[in-house]
Parts: sequence; C-alpha cells; structure tokens
Amino acid sequence: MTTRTLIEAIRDGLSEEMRRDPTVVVMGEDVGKKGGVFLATDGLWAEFGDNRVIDTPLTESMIVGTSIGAALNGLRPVAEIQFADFIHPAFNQIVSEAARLRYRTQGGFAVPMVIRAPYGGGVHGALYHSQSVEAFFTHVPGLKVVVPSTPYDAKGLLRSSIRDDDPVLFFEHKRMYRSVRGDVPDGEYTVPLGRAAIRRQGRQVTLVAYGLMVAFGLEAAEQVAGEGIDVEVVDLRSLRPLDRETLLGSVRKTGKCLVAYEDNRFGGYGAEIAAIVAEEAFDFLDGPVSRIAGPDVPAMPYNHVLEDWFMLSPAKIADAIRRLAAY
Amino acid sequence: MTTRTLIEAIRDGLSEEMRRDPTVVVMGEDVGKKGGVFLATDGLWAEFGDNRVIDTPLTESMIVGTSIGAALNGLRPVAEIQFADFIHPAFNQIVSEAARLRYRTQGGFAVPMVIRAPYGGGVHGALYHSQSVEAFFTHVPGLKVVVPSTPYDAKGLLRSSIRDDDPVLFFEHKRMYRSVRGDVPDGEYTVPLGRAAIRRQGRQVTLVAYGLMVAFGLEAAEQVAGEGIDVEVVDLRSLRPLDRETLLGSVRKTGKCLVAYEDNRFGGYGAEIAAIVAEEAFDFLDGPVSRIAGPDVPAMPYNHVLEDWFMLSPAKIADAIRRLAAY
Amino acid sequence: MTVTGDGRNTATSPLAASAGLTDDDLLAMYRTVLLSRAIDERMWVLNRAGKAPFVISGQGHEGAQVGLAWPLRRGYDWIAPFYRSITTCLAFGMTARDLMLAQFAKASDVSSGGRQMPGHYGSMERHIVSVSSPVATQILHAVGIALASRIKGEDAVSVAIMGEGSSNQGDVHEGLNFAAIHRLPFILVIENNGYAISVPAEKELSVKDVASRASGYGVPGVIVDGTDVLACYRAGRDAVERARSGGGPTLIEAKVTRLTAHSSDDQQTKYRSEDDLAQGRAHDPLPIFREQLRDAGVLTDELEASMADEIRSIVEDATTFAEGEPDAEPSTALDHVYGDATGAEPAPPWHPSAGARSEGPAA
Amino acid sequence: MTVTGDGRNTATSPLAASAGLTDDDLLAMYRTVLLSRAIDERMWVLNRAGKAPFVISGQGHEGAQVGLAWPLRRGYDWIAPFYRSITTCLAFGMTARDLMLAQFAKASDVSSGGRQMPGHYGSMERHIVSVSSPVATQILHAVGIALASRIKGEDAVSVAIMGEGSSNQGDVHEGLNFAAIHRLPFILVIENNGYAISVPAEKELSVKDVASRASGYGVPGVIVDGTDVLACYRAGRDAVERARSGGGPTLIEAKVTRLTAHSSDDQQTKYRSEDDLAQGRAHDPLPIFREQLRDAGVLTDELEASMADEIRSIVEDATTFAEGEPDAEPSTALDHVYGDATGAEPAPPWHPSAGARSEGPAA
Ligand SMILES: Cc1ncc(C[n+]2csc(CCOP(=O)(O)OP(=O)(O)O)c2C)c(N)n1
Ligand SMILES: Cc1ncc(C[n+]2csc(CCOP(=O)(O)OP(=O)(O)O)c2C)c(N)n1
Ligand SMILES: [Mg+2]
Ligand SMILES: [Mg+2]
Repeated sequence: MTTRTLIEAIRDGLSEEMRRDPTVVVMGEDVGKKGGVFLATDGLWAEFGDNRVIDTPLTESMIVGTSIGAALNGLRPVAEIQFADFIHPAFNQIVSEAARLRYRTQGGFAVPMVIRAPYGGGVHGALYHSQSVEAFFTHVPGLKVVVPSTPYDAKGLLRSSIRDDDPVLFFEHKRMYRSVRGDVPDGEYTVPLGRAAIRRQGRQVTLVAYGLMVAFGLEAAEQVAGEGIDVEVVDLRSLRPLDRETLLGSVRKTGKCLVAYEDNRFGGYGAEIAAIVAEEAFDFLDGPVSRIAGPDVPAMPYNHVLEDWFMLSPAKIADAIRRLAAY
Repeated sequence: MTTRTLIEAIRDGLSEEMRRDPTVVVMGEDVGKKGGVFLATDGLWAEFGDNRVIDTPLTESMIVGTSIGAALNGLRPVAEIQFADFIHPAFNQIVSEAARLRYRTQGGFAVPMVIRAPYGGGVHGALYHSQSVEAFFTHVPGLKVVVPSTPYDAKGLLRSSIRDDDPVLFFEHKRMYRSVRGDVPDGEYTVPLGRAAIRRQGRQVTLVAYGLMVAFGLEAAEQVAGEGIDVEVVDLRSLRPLDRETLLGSVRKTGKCLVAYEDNRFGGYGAEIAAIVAEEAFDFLDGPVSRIAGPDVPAMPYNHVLEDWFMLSPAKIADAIRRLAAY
Repeated sequence: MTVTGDGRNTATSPLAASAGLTDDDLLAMYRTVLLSRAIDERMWVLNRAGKAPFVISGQGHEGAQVGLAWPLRRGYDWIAPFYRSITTCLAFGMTARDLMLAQFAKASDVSSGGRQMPGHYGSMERHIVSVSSPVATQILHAVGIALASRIKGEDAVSVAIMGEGSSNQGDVHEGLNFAAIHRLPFILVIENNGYAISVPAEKELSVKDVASRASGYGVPGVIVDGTDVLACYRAGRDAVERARSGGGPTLIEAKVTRLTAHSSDDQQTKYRSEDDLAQGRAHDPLPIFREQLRDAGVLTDELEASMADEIRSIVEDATTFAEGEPDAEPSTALDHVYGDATGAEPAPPWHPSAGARSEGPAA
Repeated sequence: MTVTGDGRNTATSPLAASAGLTDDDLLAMYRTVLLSRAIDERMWVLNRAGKAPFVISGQGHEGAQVGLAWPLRRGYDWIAPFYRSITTCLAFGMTARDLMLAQFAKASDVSSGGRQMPGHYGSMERHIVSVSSPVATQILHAVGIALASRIKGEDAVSVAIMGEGSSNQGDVHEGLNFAAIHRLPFILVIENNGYAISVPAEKELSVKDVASRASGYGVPGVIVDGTDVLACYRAGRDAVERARSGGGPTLIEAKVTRLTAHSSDDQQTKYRSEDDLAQGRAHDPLPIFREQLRDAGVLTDELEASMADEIRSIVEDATTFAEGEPDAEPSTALDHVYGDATGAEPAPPWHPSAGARSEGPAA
C-alpha cells in the first residue's frame, strides 16, 4: 500500500499499463515534455519517447479521430482532452464514429480507446474550465463513461478502461487531483466497469453521487448523522454501464433517494438516475426521488462569489438531505 | 383557413417572416436553387435572391458559427442543418458559443437565430438520417428547443422562434413532413414558446409526447379507449423552456404518467420529464412514472425489419399504456 | 478471371508499358470499371422497380477510382472510402455479391448486416474502413491508421477518399496538418465532380483546385483527369511509393463527373442545365478508357463480348443471391453495441428476448 | 491625450510619412504599447500578490497588435480577438479600467461582469466580440459579421485574431473557405509566437508560415515582423482597404514572441531552453519600437518621462478603482440566461430569490 493523490494514481495507472502493453499510446495537447497541464502524464514522455507519448496540435477532433483510426489499426490510444470543456469540437467523432463503428459493422470493427478529460468546477475556471459534460455522453449507446472518486478507483478503473474493447470516456474531477489522497495497493489490480460502490451504509436516505459529489456527499452525511439522519452513499463510479442492482437495492432498502450532481440540473445525468429509480423502485419509495444539482445557467462564473453560488457544497447537500428525510 | 402539410406550413412561415422582416436570412446546404433536400425552402431563393437565401459549403460548424456572427451584427439567420444527424460538427459552436454569449457578457450580446433540422426515423434513413438529437441540446441553458407536431404549430412556433432573441433549435420530424396535414389560418398568428398543448383530455393516464410521438400517442389513446382506458395526451411542443404547469397539472389530475420519446431511452429528454414528475407530483402518483422510448442502440438500422423493431409505434405505446393503467 | 494486378506474365503493349503495367493489368482494370458500372446501373433498376429504397452510386467516378486504387496492396494497405467508392471497393477486393447484399441490406451483408444505408461499405478483413454518412470524418481515421502503422513499424499506406464538397470540412484541415507534421504514410484522394448535391463548386470551394490547398500543409498536390485511368494510376503509384518510403502524405485531386443525380432522392435537372449534363456525359470515363484500350490493341471485340457475358452473369448472380438472402432477425438488433454484453442497457419490452427483465413498471 | 489616430494636424517625420501617418499617430501607438505593457505587468504583480488567481497576457505581441489594429475604424469595424489581445482592445477603445475590472472580475467589468476569466474581453458597443476560451471559434463569428455587413450594404471590416496553434482548428478552414467564396470584408490575423502552450510550432503546424495557407483559399497571405510596428500597420492598412473596397479577405501572419509563460498556471522553463527564452527577449517589440521612434526624433527624453508618469498614474488609478469595486451579487447569477425570464428554469434552493418556488420536494 502507498498513499497517492488522485492524479498520482492516474499517472501510475497510465505508466504501468504502458509498460505492460506496448500498444498503449498517449496523445494530446502538452502531454509530452510538459507532462500535461495538470501533470497527469508527467514523466511518460521521458520514459516512453516520442512514439508513444505524442504532443498533438491544438485540434480535438483530430485527437479523437486519429485515436479511432489508431485503435482500428491495433493500438490502444489514451487521448487526453486538456479540459472537458474542450471536448465539444470532437463531439462528432465521438458520437458519430467512436460510439457507432462496432454497431454499424455488426461487430466487425472495434474501437478500444480511452478519452481522459479533467472536468468540474470550484477551481476558478469560469465558464470554460469548469464544465461537467458527462450527460452528453452517457446518453450515447456505444460509449462507456467512468468517473472515479478515489485514488484506488482512479487507478483500477483506468486500467479496466484501457483494457476495455470499447471507447471509454474517463472524467477526472480537477478539484480532486491533489486534494484527495488514499491508499493504493502496490501490485496490479483492476476495478471493473459497471459496478457501483457503497461508500457509507445507511438506512434512511440513499444519496447517489459520483466524482467530487461523493466526497461532498460523505461530508454531508456526517453533518446530518448528528441530527439522527442515517444516509447511505452510493458512488456510481461507472455512469454507463450503470450498476442498477446496487442503485435500486439501496433505494429499496432506504425508501428515499437523493441524486447529487454538479452539472446543471435540467437534463443532466441525474435525471436518468431519478427516472430509473422512480420507475423501478416506485413501490418502495416513501418520499419523492429528489435531485440536488447545479443551477441552470450556462456554466460556472469566474468571480469567486458567483462560483460559490454555483457550486454544490456539503452544506447544500445536507440541506437537501434534511428536506427529503423530513418528508 | 387552408389545409397544409407540415412542410408547407414551415415554408409559409419562413417566407412570410422573410417578407415581414428584411433581417431574416436563410443559410444552409442546398437551400437555394434546390430548395432544400426536403424542399422546406423551395421558392425562397427565387423570391429573395442570393443575398438572403445562401447555399453554403458543406460545413456545419461554419453554418452555425457564421449565423452567430450575422446575428451579432443585426440579422436573424435561420440556419438549416440538412439532417439533425449532421448537427454534431456544429456542437461546439452551438453549446460553447450560441448558448453562452448572452450569459458570459451579462446580456451585452444576444444571438437571435434559429437552427432548423429534420430529425427522426421510420424513413429508411438508417443510423445517420434518423436520429433524435434533442436531448443534447435541451440540457444546455441558453438554448431553446422546439418540436412541432401539427402544421398550425409548425408555422406559429417557427414565427415565434424567428422573433425570439435567443438561439432556438427547431426540430422537424421528417416522417411528418408530408404525412401530416392540418388547418392553418390565413392571417398572421404565433404560437408562444414554452406552452404545452393538451391534445386529448383524459382522466386515467397522462401521456407526455412531442413530435411524431404525439401522433402515435393519439392513435394509441384511441386504441385503448375502447378498452376503457382514458388517456390525456400532452404535447410539449417546446422542450426548453418547458411548460411545467400543464405537465404537472395533468399528472396531478390523472395520477399516472407515461413519457414517450423516439430517441434511445437512457439519458433521453424523457428522463428529465420523468424526473420532474417523480419529484414534483409524487403525492399524486398512483403508479410509477414510466417511459416508453427507443432501444439503447446507436441509432436506427436501415433494414426495414430492424427499423420497425427500433421505432415506437401506436401499438407499442398502447401496450405501455395498458401496463401502466393496470398498475 | 480475377480482378487483380499481381503480374501474371503476359503481353505488354506500349500503352501498358508506359505505366509499367501488363496488358492483363489493363484488362483487369477495365473489367473492374465495367463491373462497377453494371452493378451500379442494376442498383438504379432495382430502385425504380421498388426493390431498393435508396441508391447512391459512383457513375462517372470509376476511372479515377480504379486507377488510384490499383497501386495499393490489397488487404495490407488501408482505405477509408466514401459512398461513391464502389469501384474502389471492388478494386480492393469486395465482390459483386458483397455490394448487392449491402444494396438489399440483408443479414449477410458483410459491411453492416443491413444496418447501414446502401453504399456504406466496410470490411475489417479487407482493410476497408466502414463508410459512415457524416462526410470527411474518415480522413482522421485514415491518418490515425497511418500513425499506428508508423508506430508499429509497418509500411502500410493509408488512403482517405472523399468529394470536393466534403474537403471543406474542418476535419480535413486538422487531418492534413497532423499527417504532414509527422510525414505519415497517408494519401488524401479528392474526387472532384463539381457539385455537393446541388451546390456548384464555385459556391462550396473557394479555389478551383482542391490540390492547390496541399502546399499550405507542405505536401505535394497533384491534379489528375479522372477519365485518364493511367494518369490516375501513375499519380497513385507515385504517392504510394512516396508514402511507403517515408516521404509523407500526398493530396491527389481527380477531376471527375457525376453522371447520375446525387442519389435516388435527388432530381438533378432542377439545378443542372442540359448543357452541363451533356458536358458531364462527354467525360464519362468508361467509353474513354474503352477507346484507349481498343486503340492500343489491348481490348478486342472478342474480349469485349466475353467480358460482357461474364459481367452480366456476375451481376445476375449477385442480384439473385442477395435478393434471396434473409433479413436480419429482430432478435439480433441489440447485438454489438458493446464488445461484451455487460455494457448493454435492458432490452425494450417488445424485443424478442425481453421479458426476463421487465422494462415496464415492476407491477 | 487619447489613444487615437484621427489625424490632428502635427509634425510629420520621415518615419511617420513613410507610413502615411503623423508623429502624433506614432506617439499614440507607442503610448498604447507602453500602457498595455504596464497594465500587463501589473496583472502579474497582482497575481503574485495573491490578488488575482489568473493572468494571461500579451507581452511580446504588443507591436503587432497596435500596428494591425490602428487602421481600423473604432466602433464601426469589428474585431473578434483572443485572450492575448490586450493591446488590440486598448487600441480599439477599451480603457485601463475596463481591463483591470476584468482582471479583478468585478460586477462592473464591462466584458462579462466578472463571469469570465481575466483576458476574455468583449464589448458590443465597441464592436469587440466577447472572447471565449475554446480557441478559433471566433473566426466564424467574424466571418458572419462580415457577411451581415455585406448583406446590409455596410462597408465595415471584420477581423478575427488568434494564435498559430489555434489556426489549425477546423473552424479556421471552414471560415476562410466561406469568406473567400463570398469575398467578404474579412481579415484573419495570426499572431505566431512559435508555441501553443508547450508545443513548439514544428509539432503543431505543418508549415513554417501560417500565411502560406492563404493561397489554398485564393486569398493573399502576408507575413509581417511583429517587432516592426509600421510594417504591421501597413499590412493592416492594405488589408483593410482591400476588404472595404470589395477585394475580399486577407490572411496576415505576424511573427511575435511570447515573453511570459503561457499563463500564470504555466512554467515555461520546463519546455523552453534558456537560449530560446533569450532569443524571445531579443524580439521584444517595445524597446525596438522605442529605439525606432527615438532614432526618428519622434520620441524625446521629455516625452518619455511625461508618458511614463501618465501611464503610471493610469495603471495606479485603474488598479485602485477596480480593486475597490464590488463583486457581483449572487442574486444576479441567474440573470441573462435568456433575453426574457420565461425561458429560465426554477432557481436552486440556495438562490437568494428562491423560495417563492420550491426546488425541493413539494413537502
Ligand atoms: C456532415 C454532413 N453534412 C451533410 C451531409 C449530407 N450530404 C451527403 S453527401 C453531400 C454532398 C457531398 O458532396 P461532395 O463531397 O462533393 O461529394 P459528392 O457527393 O459530390 O461525390 C451532402 C451535403 C452529410 N452526409 N454529412
Ligand atoms: C478548443 C481548445 N482546446 C484547448 C484549449 C487550451 N488552450 C488554451 S490556449 C492554448 C494554446 C494556444 O496556442 P496559440 O493558438 O498558438 O496561441 P498562444 O497562446 O500561443 O498565443 C491551448 C491549448 C482551448 N482554450 N481551446
Ligand atoms: Mg462533389
Ligand atoms: Mg502560439
């Protein structure tokens, strides 16, 4: 066991997979000498050289499109999009191509690739360095979407994503990069896609979250525990495929479900979770399936007062838990 | 009153707005001499000339991006994306720019423009000429999203969209273009954005739909009416802004809600509707908020057997109504 | 007789010699054009007969396609073609049956099992990247393939093919830039037929020749007459040699003509004058190539007759075979969303295999 | 003294005459560069003092920016700048206070009311298109603006400005193609500083000069030395005249240097050698322009001293003023999502104005 920050765990996962499998290559803006703007790829260029750590031009569609091609021709590219906010120019390549090649060829073509992108707010990133973009991709059959919340998971899920035979979007909350630490085993391990984790057992309310909201949710759960509200915290980890069993099992037990997500509320990923719970756990509900999410404005303002207003916090989540628990 | 097909009503709406307001211009692939691949703009080039009906290169990001610029400089562009499936290259311009210019400038800049795009399946269009893409845009604050289901609404909503001071995505179901006819008044009228319409009154089940699913839903309602199931059909028309009052009012009355949408189910627009209903009408529900939607595969196959399998139909919707009514 | 250029030892006319080919090569190329045209025409017949709701074809593009595809090593090099690439795909190993199965969208269609529209060919085995409808995306796939070849130390060449209208898409800029920076073994072929559906070149392309964009990326740009099959062959061969030997990308623009409407959904008389259409017909590569081969003494009456017979029976066979094949079972419609079933969402309630897991309310 | 070139009647040195300008014009340009540099340096001081979490600046780009912006008609022509366009924005009418308000992200920041990161300037009144972070999108806005000017029968010129790395984005290809087809009154300015963050030009750009891409669109491509302010001015003036008189677009590439790290989040010594950095410093446009004006006798010790005083007090004033301005009220955070309030979704429960309409369960 070693203690690692989230970003160290990602860097370890990348370099270990690159050592294990010579077909794994890393591409993206500034991933080479600079080691990425967050240093997620620091040291990789020195170890693996120009051929496997490729500093690309500033062109996201190209990064994704050539990764698709490279995947068709035997590599396992791990593309970095510098900020999740800048994934949009690659939207067509991801949605029309990466997600569909397998289906449209009856399984003849596969696209084993990972797109890593730092997402999320609370870092003075303003409108274009703070976005949560998962909902655009969780809606798309053919894609997998993963959001780790611990260093252990980050490394284990990244390994599984690289080894997966389908395109995986791997979103890393940038506020967690250095603020979150945790134990990571020294040997090789993986965390399978499609399995949620119960981070805290509880009987009264199920709080469903992922990424930074797991940390906030656990804090919120502690806050209300003193008031006698017993919260179960489900960390989805893998947004698509979704672990329905764990999700529904928890809600059927507690009878109350609160979904927390940082993205703006309307049409966000949490809407699907709420809809599934509302439909499939109806008989067990003794309170409305509730959501606590970002406000419906076009992304986060820069000024710290406005940013604080936008961001969820343990306190805001605790308030929502109290309202639901009191129902 | 005149009887018009859906596409005739759109064409009328376009040409009348262009006559009324010289700042309205039409841009897109093949919109000129050819009049659009569905003939939505037929005759406009002959009437308004090269300056106001612009055949563009085959570049969607450019079509949207220059429309944004033209809107900043005093025009009201109506951009046509030939098929909704091909809107993805313009995703960045729509989401990062059109939706955000007003917010990021504290109201200093406005982008009054309409993006029209034919969407939907059941027309042997296969994966890339059949998509429902509304969920990608209804999630985005700053955008408005409209889907008409009658010729009357198509014309009236298009007028409102053109006159609106914000970017509006206007999705037209191509299977309805010529198959749906209806009365359209001769004089000028508008249908406001943000108001749903109750197409059929009923007491037992609320069916929420838009676009082609309204027509299918009404047929389904007729089918089950004979079995004594009394369905209310809510046509949302405007997906964002959403008419919560009409939606929630109906469900509070019937106690049961089925959301029908053609797009694949997971993370589709109907998830948000289901989530809102589950949260805000909880006390009135006597059955789970249910969804009937497209299968979770990467868009519609071409072969007619597979296409039929994919598409919703009145019969499939009727089945879902029966299941919910029997709850 | 197989469609191949693998050098059986035969006569070499001066014409063939001028391109470093044998007469048999020329005949094989000609036969590919003939076969392509015959299949293509049959598709339109099937469409008019109500047997195929959609056709998109390559008539007028065949000469460029056969010439440019010929120098490639089939199944080793890679192509990322577009919806008009019927001749290219034949030259790269697809069969008449393969194409007709796609046309009828049958379960055994090798390209997509009937999932894609006709004309959207693809085969991993043959190194033909599956065609998708959004134009120009394939340039990046081809560039990525070339990058992977480079990284793996292989000398395969990768070719992307598209129309001049499509070449204005942003992906083309990004792809050429990246391929040129790394001098990848990549070729971009533009088949310029002067139209993007109804929009004439002057309104979709700011320069007369797409090839004049090559210098902006530091790569050679070559223009060839698409009715001159051997000129196309030579341009392709030079570009392939350059790419294979580390000399980097080439942009080749073939001037072709679109003999049909854009697709079976289009009426081209609405936007093209009779004059323009007549000019197009005068640039039909098929009779031009035919005359060239006859003049060179490579093509004889006898050969023509036997080829015609052979092709008629191939097309007949392909049509009958494909029409008789079954449609896909609805039960297969959920297959291949992911490589493993664990990624899949539950089936809709009407799916043949559904029921085990209810999609409706858990009543 | 205002930053203007509107031709008050003064002395004309041979240097000024060579560009068709007056000495006052030259001094106004120089003053703009000085002011820009002073504001820029102050921003870094504020950053190091912990008063501004983010800085992105234009040091090294000032000469090109002032020369290229000068020929434009302020508030009539349009610019779509980027995050390094501090000098451009000053030359186009923004004030030191405007820039400092953006740096401190205060409610009265004219660009965005503190919503955007520093450096993202914009003003509808001044025809400065709001800068956004995703690079290169602004080319299309500028092209669309030019299209609208054409349609409305106005002769305004529209200019997009970005770095060489950004010029590889697909939007640039699509925008140049469209602008060139319609010969729109449009200018694309590329400020080539040889890096896109850490990626050197050889790895992000397949040609040495972005300007060599112009011919692929059928438009003139011009290269100017960004330390030669008057060469930049002349290039800008010619392009503006061409655009205004219907001659169509121009691509101008200014070779500049990035004197600072990419932004306050970057450490450039990790990827740039001491040699490279020294070379950059040798191409600082400020001392070069200064020497030129002194040699021409336009700039005197006296003038320098008074300008220095004036600029010191402007920067001081702007800083004090901006720092003292209030932050935006959280209650305003929901404003301006749409032009009318009917489009808005309900406020979150913690919003100051919420409560009337509950967001939580209707308990
Ligand atoms: C991204 C995208 N936009 C629009 C279309 C619709 N479309 C199909 S083919 C075509 C014209 C293509 O023209 P060109 O590239 O010149 O090829 P050609 O058909 O002339 O051979 C258009 C607009 C599409 N397939 N993809
Ligand atoms: C679409 C997009 N991708 C990535 C980024 C992150 N980013 C910001 S500036 C920059 C480099 C820009 O280089 P260049 O265009 O040469 O301008 P310079 O900063 O050198 O002046 C990058 C990669 C971005 N802002 N937008
Ligand atoms: Mg063409
Ligand atoms: Mg640069």
